[in-house]
Amino acid sequence: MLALADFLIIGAILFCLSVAGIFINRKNVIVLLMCIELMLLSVNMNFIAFSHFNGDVAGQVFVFFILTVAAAEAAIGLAILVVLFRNRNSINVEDLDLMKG
Amino acid sequence: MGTLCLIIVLAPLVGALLAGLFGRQIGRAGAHWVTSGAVGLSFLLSALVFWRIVVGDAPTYNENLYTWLSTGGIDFHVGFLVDELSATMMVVVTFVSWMVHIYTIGYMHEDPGYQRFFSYISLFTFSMLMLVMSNNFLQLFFGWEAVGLVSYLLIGFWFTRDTAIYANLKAFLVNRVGDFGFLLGIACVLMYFGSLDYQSVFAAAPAHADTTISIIDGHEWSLLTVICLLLFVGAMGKSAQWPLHVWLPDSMEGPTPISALIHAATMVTAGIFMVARMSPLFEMSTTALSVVLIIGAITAFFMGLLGLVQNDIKRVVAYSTLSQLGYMTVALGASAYAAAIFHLFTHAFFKALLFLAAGSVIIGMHHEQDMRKMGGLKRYMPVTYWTSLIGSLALIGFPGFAGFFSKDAIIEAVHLSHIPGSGIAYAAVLSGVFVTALYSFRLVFLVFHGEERMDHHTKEHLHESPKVVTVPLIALAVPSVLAGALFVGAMLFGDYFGGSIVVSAEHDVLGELGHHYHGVFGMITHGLLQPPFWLAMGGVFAAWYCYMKRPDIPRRAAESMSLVYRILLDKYGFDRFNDWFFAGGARSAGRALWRGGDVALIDGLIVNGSARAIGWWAGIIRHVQSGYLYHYAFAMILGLLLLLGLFVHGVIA
Amino acid sequence: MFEQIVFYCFAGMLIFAGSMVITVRNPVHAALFLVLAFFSSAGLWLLLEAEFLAIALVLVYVGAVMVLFLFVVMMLDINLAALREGFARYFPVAALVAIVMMVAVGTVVGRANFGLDKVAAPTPRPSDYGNTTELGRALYGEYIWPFEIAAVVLLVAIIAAIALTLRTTRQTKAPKPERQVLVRREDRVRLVKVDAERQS
Amino acid sequence: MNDFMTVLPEATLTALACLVLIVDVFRRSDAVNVTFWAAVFSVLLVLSQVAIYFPEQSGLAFHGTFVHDPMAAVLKSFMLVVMLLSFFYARDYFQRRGSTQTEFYILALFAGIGMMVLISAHSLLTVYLGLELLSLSLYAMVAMTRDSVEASEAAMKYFVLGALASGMLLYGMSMLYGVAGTLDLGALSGAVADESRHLLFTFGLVFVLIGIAFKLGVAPFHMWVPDVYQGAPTPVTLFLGSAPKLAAFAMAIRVLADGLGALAGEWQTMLVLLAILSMAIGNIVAIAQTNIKRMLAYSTISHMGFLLLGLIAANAIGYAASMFYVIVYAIMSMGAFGAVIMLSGPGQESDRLQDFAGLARRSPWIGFLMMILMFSLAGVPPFAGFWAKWFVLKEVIAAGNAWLAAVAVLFSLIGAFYYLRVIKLMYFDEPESPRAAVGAGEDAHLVFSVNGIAVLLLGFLPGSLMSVCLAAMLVNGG
Amino acid sequence: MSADFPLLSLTIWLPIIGGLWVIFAGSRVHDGAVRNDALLISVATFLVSLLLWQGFDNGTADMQFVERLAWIPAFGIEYYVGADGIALPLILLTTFITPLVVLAGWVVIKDRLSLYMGSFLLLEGMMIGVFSALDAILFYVFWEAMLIPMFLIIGIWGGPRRVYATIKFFLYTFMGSVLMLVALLYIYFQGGSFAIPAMHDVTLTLTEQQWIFIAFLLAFGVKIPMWPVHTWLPDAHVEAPTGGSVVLAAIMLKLGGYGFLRFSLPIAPDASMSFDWLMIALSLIAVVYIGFVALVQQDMKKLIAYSSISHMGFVTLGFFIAFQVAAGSGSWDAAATGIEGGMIQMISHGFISGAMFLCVGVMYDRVHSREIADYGGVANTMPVFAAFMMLFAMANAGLPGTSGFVGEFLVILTAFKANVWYAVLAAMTLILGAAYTLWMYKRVIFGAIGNNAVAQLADVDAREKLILAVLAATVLLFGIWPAPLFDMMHASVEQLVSHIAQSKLP
Repeated sequence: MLALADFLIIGAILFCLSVAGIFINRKNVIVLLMCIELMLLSVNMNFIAFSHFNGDVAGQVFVFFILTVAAAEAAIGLAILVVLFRNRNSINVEDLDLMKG
Repeated sequence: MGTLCLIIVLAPLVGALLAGLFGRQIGRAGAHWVTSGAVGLSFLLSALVFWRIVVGDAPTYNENLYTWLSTGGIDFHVGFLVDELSATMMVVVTFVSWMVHIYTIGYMHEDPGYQRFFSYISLFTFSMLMLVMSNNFLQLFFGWEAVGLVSYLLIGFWFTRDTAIYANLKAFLVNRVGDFGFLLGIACVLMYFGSLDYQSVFAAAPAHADTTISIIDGHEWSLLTVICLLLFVGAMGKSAQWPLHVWLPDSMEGPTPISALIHAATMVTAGIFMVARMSPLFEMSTTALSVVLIIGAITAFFMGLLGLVQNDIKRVVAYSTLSQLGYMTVALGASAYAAAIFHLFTHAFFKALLFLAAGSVIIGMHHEQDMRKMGGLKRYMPVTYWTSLIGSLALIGFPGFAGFFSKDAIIEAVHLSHIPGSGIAYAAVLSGVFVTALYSFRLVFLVFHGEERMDHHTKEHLHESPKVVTVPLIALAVPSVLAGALFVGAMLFGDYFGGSIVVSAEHDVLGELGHHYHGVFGMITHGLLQPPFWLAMGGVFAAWYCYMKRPDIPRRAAESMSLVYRILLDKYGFDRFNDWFFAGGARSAGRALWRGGDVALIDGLIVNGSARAIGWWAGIIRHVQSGYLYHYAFAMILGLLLLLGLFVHGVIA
Repeated sequence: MFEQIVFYCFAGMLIFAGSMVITVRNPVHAALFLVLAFFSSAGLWLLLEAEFLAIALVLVYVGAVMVLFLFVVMMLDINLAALREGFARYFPVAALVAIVMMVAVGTVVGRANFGLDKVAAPTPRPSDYGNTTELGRALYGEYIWPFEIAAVVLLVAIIAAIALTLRTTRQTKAPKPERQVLVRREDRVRLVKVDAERQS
Repeated sequence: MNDFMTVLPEATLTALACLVLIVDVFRRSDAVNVTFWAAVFSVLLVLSQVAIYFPEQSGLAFHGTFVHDPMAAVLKSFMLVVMLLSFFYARDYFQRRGSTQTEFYILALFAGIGMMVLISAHSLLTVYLGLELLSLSLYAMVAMTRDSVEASEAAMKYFVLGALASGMLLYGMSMLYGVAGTLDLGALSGAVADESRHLLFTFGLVFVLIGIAFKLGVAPFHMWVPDVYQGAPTPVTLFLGSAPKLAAFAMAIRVLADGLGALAGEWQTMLVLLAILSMAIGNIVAIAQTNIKRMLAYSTISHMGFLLLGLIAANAIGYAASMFYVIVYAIMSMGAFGAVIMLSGPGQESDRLQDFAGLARRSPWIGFLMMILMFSLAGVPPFAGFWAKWFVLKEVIAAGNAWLAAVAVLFSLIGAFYYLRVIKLMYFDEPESPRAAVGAGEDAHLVFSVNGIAVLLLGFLPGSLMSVCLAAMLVNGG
Repeated sequence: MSADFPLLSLTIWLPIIGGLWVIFAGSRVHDGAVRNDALLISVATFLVSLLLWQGFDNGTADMQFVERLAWIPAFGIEYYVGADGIALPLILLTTFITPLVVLAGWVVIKDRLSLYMGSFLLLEGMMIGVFSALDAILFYVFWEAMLIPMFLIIGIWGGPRRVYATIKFFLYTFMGSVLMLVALLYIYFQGGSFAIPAMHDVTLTLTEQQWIFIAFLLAFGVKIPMWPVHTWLPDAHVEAPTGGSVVLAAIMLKLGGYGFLRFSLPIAPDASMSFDWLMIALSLIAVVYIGFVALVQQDMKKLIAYSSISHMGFVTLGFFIAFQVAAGSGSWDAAATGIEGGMIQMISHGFISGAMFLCVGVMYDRVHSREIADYGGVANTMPVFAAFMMLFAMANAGLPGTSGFVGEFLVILTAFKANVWYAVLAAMTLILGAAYTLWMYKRVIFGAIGNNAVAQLADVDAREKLILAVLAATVLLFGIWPAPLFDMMHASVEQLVSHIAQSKLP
C-alpha cells in the first residue's frame, strides 16, 4: 500500500531539487523561474496527498489556487525577465550585481 | 564690642572694595584716602580693644555674629574671639598695615596700578583680621586662604615680570600644600569634636586625650597628635617652615617694601599665631610639639645658612626672615608660645625696618640689588646705615635691643625644655645665633662699609633716600630698640595672655624661666654672660674679618668647600627638586594619564575603538550582501536549515 | 500492487525530470523536462484521485504556462553556450545543501510520521464520486472569497505583464489628433543660419 | 451584517481599481492627473467605508475565510492613509520627471486590495492569496520604470526571492494543512494545541515563519530589501517600505498569534533569534552605506527586528506594541523616503547621502522635518519613534526579557549613528551646490509637512493611538 | 498668584514655546528682533522661576507646585511635575544661566541666529522639565529630547572638530540613557507606576537593584560625567560655541547629579550601598586623575572641561560617601552634609564653570584661538576682564568666600568621616585645582604682552561686563551667604537621607 509518506517524500525531493536548482543556477534566470515552478509543484504534491489521505477537498482547492497564482506569477516573472533582458541584453544571474553591499 | 569688631574687620574691606571697584571714579587720592582712612580707623579701634582687653580688664569677647550655613546638625558661624592674643595681633596687624598704607602713598605714586595696590593691601588687612579675630576654624581657614590670595596678588603685582608671576604661583601652590593639611586637620577636628568653635573644641580636647585614630590599618595614632600635625602642616605653609619654605624667598618679587612687609611681618606669622591659638591642643600632644620643635630648628638653622651665600640684598633679608620664623616655631615647639608671639612682635619691627632699609638702599642704587656691587654706602646714606645697623643689632639679639629679649627667651626656653628633640633644637638655635650675626653683618659690611664697588654712574647719583622713606625707618628703629625691653616682662613672664594661651604644667618652660627673671637689666646683664651673646659677637667679628679685613677668605672658603658652597647656593636643591619632582612630575603624570589614559585607552581603544570595530564589521558584513541572487537564496536556505535544525531536530541546540 | 508500480514509474520519472530541469544546459530542454515533470505528477495525482487537477495541470501548465516559457526562451535569443559555465563548481555545494535539506525534511515527512500506521489509507471513493463536482462545490461555496481574489490576481497579472512589456512610444503608430491641432510653426520649422563658406 | 457588507471596502476598492484602470486607458495621454485623482478618490471612499463600518467585535464572513475585526479596520485605515499620502509623493516625483506612468496608482490600488485581503485573512488560503496579490503588484511596481537597469534588476531579485519565499510558505502551509486537516485559522489554532503532533506543527511553522519573515524583511530573509529599496523608483520604494509592512504585520498576527498561538513557545524563540540578527545586521551594515535608500533599507531591517520583539511577549499588549510600532514605522519611513523624493530632480534620483548635504540651508523646513524623522527613527523622544520603541521595550520587559531589551537598545544606539549622520549632513555641512532650491511642488511640501508633523504630534500625544492599538488587540486576543 | 496656577509648567513651556517661536518666526524678522525676543523670553522665564522661589515653602520635603494630568492614560503615564528642595535650586540655576547664554551669543553668532537662540531656549525648557518631572517617562522624554538642541548647537556653531564632538556627545549620552529606560521600565513592572515618588517605595531584591543601579550609573555617570565615561566632555566643550559650553558645563552636567539623587539613591539604596566603593573610587579618580590631566592641557576650554569633571567628582563623592559616613558616625546627619555639599558643589560649579567658559569665550571672540600658547599678558590690555577672570579662577580653585569653596569644603569634611584617605585624596584638589587653574591664568593673563593679537585686545564691553558681573556677584553671594540654598534643600535632603537609610530589600 502506498503511504502518505511516499507522496510527501516525492514532494520533499522535488522541493530540495528546486532549492538546489535555485542555488546552482548562476547563468540563466529562466531556469530560476522553472525551479520555482518545480517548487510549487512539490507543494501541490503535498496538498493533494494530504487532501487525499485526509479525505478533505480543501487541499485540492488550495492547489487550484496555487495553479492560478503560479500562472499569474509566471506571467509577471517572464514580463520582468523581458524588461530585464531589454535593459541589459542578458539574463545571466551573475550579471545581476549592480546593487550590493 | 561686637559692633566694634565688625567695624574693625569691615572697614578695610569697604576700603578695598571702594578702591578696587571704583578706583577709576574715586581717583588715586581717593583710593589712598579711603583705604588708609579705613585701616587707620581699624587700627584706632583695635588699639581701643587692646586697651580694654589687655590693659583694662574687659572679659574675653567670644560671640557668633552670623551663621554662614548649617547642615547635618552642624552650624558654621562667623564670629569673633577677642582675647589678649588676638587683641595683640589686631594691633600689630592694623598698625603695620596702616604704616604700609601710608608708606605706599609715597612709594607707589608713580605706579599705574596705584588703586589696585591699595585695594589689595586693604583686602589683606581685612583677611588678616578675619584670621586673627576668628573664633572658629572655618573662619580661620577663610582668613588663611584669603591672605594667601592677597599674597598671591601682591607678589604678582607687577604681572608682566616673569619672575613675579612665577613666584606668586609658586607661593600660592606651596601654601595650598599647607592648606591641604590644614583643611584635613579641620575635618578631623569636626569629625571628633562635632564643632569648629574654638571654645567647644578646646573644652572637649582633654576628653579626647586618649582617643586614637587609625589612618593606616593597624597603626593607632593619638587623635590630638594627628590633628595638631595636620594643622601644623598648614602653619608650615603659611609661615614658610622647612620644607614648605621655598616660596618665601621668591616672594620678594613683589613690590619691594610692601609685600616684603606682608611676607615678613604679618602674614607669615599667621602660622605662628595659629599654633599659639591652638595651644590647648598642642599642649596635649608632646609628639606634635616635638615635630614643631624640630621643624622650627631645621628652618632656623639651615635657612640662616643660606643667607650667608646670597648676594641679593633682599634675599638675605628674606632668608633671615625664614630663619627667624624658625625661631618662633622652635618657641612654639618648646611650649613657649608667649615667647613665640613676643618674638613675632619684636621681629615685626626690626624686620620691617631691615626691609625698608634694604628698599632704601635699592632705591639709592637705582634698583641694583647685588651686594657685590655696593659698598661704602655709609657715607652716602647715613640714615639708612644707622637704622639698618640698629635693625641688624636687634636681629642678632644684641643685648638691650628688641630682638635680644625675645630671642634669648626662646633660646633659654628651648634649653629648659624636655620635649624630645629639644637638645638638637637648642644646638640649632644656638648656632643659629652665630649664623644670624654672620649674615647680618656680612650685609652691613658689604653694603655700607669697605670699598665702593658700584659703577661710576651710580655713584654719581648716590644720595640718601627722601624723607618719605627715611622717616618710617626712623619710626621703626625706635621700637626695634625699645619694644623688647618694654614688653618683655609682661608678655613673657606676666599674665599678659591670660587664658588665651594654655600651657600645661610640665611644659611650662617660660614659667620656670620667669623664676630667674629679675627685670630688664638683670636679663641684659645675664645675657652678656650667656653663650648666645658671645656667639653673636663671634659672628659679627667673623663677618668683619672675612668681609672687611680679609675679603679673600670667603672666596677661598667657597673654593675649598665648593661642595658645601654649591649646596648652599643651590638652596639645598629644594627648588630644583620641587620643579623636577612636583611640578615636572605632576606634568608628566598628567601627560601620561591624558595621553595614555584618556586619549589612548578610553578614547582610542574603547570609544573610537568600538566605533571602528562596528565600522569594520559593517565593512565585512556588507560583503555578505554580494548582489548575487543565489547568495541571497542561499542565505534564506541557510536560515531555513538553521531554524529546522534548532527547532525541529534540536541539532544545534 | 498496480498502484505501486504506477507510483514508482511516475515518481521515478518525476524525479528524473526534476533533476534534469536543474542540470541540463539548454533552457529549452529544461522547459521540456519540466513539461515531463508536470505530466508525471499529473499521473501521480490521478493515483490520488485528484482527476480534475491532474487534467488542469496538463492543460493549464503544459498548454499555457510552459508554452509561455518556451516562447520567452526563444524570443530572448540567449547565448546558450555561456549559460552553464561553472556548473560543476557549484554542484557539490548545491548537492550538499540539497542532501542536508532532504535529510532535514525527509526525516519529518517520512514514514515515521506519515506511515500507514499513522495515516491510514483512505477508503476508495465510490464510483459516482465526481472530483470535479466536489471541487466546484467547494470553490463556489466555501471558497468563494478566495475565488474572487484569484480573479483579481489574474487581472493584476494581465495588467502587470502589459504594463511591463508594452512599449507605447515605439509600437503605436496611431495619430494623435489632439496633438496635431496644437502644433505651431516653431515646432516644425527651424531656421538655421548657415555660413556661405566653411571657415577652416 | 451580511457577508457582502463585511467585504464592502475590498469590493469597492476592486471595483474602483478597475474603474481607474478604465479611466486610465481612455484618458488623454497627458492628463495624468485624471488617473491620479481617480485613484485618490477611490482610496478616500474606501477609507470612509472602513471608518464607517468600524467593527466593535470580531466577526467572520465567507465561511470563515474573512475576518472582520477592529485590528483589521485599524490596520486597513492606516494602510489606506499611507497609500493616499504615497500617491501624492509619487505624483510629485513623476510630474517632475515628465513621466506619465500611471500604472503606479493602479498597481498600488491592486496591492491595496491584496493588503486588505491579507489583513482580514482568516484562512491559510486567503493569507496566501492576499500575499500573492500584494506581491505580484509590488513586483510589477518595482520593475515599472522599464528603462531603468537597477529597477529591473531589483524586480528580478525581488521576484525570484519572493517566489522562493512563498514556495516555502506554501510548503509550510501544506504541512499545517496536512497535519491539522484544515485551512481555517480558527480551527487550526485548536488543532495545533495537540501536543502529540507538536513536532510536525513546528516543522510547518518554520516554513510559514520564513514566509512572514521574508515579507517583513527580517534577517536572514532580508537580502532582497536593500537591493529592492535601492533599485526601485523612489515612490515605489516609499510605498513598498510603508504600507506592506502593515499587511505583513497583520499576516504575522493572523498566522502566528491567531493560528499558531499554541506554538508560541517555539516561535517566540525563533523570533528572538531573527530579531537580534536583524537588529545587528540592519544597524551595523547601514553604517557603511552611502546611498540613503539603501541605508534606509537596512534601517528597515533593524526596525522590523525591533518590531518582532513586541510579538515575543505573545499577548495582546505585546501585539498592540508591535502594531503601534508598525504604524509609526510606516509613517516615519514614508516621510524619510518622501524627503528623498522631495530632493530628487528631473534628471537625477538624489538618493546619495551626499545629496542631503546642507539641506537645512537649502530648505530649512524640509531639513527640519527630515531631522524630526531621523531622530524619530533613531528613537529619540519626543517623537513618535521613541514611543514605538518604548512600547515594545516595555512589553519585552513585561515578558521578563530585560536582557533582550538591553540588547535591543544597544543596537538602536548603533543605529542612532547613521541617522545622526544624515542630520549632520543636513545641518552641519555645506550644500554641494549652494542655493539649489528643492524642486518639489507645493502639494508635496504639504504632504511632507503633514507627514513630519504627524510624527511630532504622535510624539507628544501617543496615547490615543496606543489606546486604539490596545483596544484592537484586546478584542482580537479576546 | 493663586495656588493652583501652573507656575512650574509655565517655567517649562515658556522657553520651549518661545524657542519654537523664535526659530520659526526668526527667518522672517531681522536678527535684532530675534535677539530681543530670545532675551525677553529667557528673562521672563527667570522671573517666573523667581516666583517659584518666592512661593516655595522651605519647611516641607513634599513636592510643591505639583501638576498632575493624565498623559497616556493607558499606561498610567502622567504629565506630573513638581519641585522640591533638590530640584528648585537647579531650576533656578537653569533659568539664571540661560539669559546669560543668550547674551553671550548676542553679537558673535551671525549664522542662523534664530535657530541658535531658539535651540537654547528649547534646551532651557527641557532642562527645567527634567528637573521638575515626577513621572519617569516624562523625565526620560525631557532627558533625551534635550540632546537634540545640544547636538545642533555643537554641530552647527562649533569648532573644527565639531562633528566628531557632537556625535560623540550624542552617542555617549544616548548609550547611558537607553539603558536607563530599560531600568525605568523594569521598575515600573515591579511597582506598577511611573511616578517617581512611587518608584522610591518599590521593594527590589539586591540583584535587581544592582542591575538598575548600573543602568542608572551609565546614564547619570556619563552625563555628570564620571571617569571613565567622561571623554565626550572635553571634546564637546572644546568644540561647542561659548554658549553651548556654558550650558553644558553649568547645567547639563548637573542633570547627572540630579539623577543620582532622584533615582539611583532612593530607588536602589541597597545597591548604592553595595556599590559605594565603586562610586567613591571613581569620584576620587575623577578628582585626582583628572586634576593631573587638566594640568597639562594646552587648550583653555579643554582645561576647564577637565576641571569640570574633577569638580563633579566631588558631587558624586558627596553623594556616595553617605553610607560609609553613616556607618562610621552612626548618624545620618553627616551624610546629609555630604549630599548637601554635593548639591552646592553642583550649583556653584554651574556659576563658576559657566563664568570660566564665558571668559574663554570673551577671549576667543577676539583672538579666535583657545590655545593657551596664543595668549600671554592679557591683563595688560584687558584689565577689567583679567580681574573678573581672577575671581572666577580663584572660585574654581575653591577659595573660601566664593561659592566654589562651600561644596568642596563640606564634601571634604564629610569624606573625612568616612575614611581619612578619601579626604586626603579629595583634598588634593586644593593643590591640583589651584595648580591647573592658576597656571593657566598665569600663562594667559599674566606676563608681558605675548603677541600682536593680545596687544590689540579691547577690554570687555558693557554686555560682557554685565554678564561677568552678574556671575561674579552670584559667585561671591553664594560663597558668603549660602544659607538660602541650604534652607531650600534641608527638608528634601533629610527626606532623601531617611529614604536611603532604609533598606528596600523585600
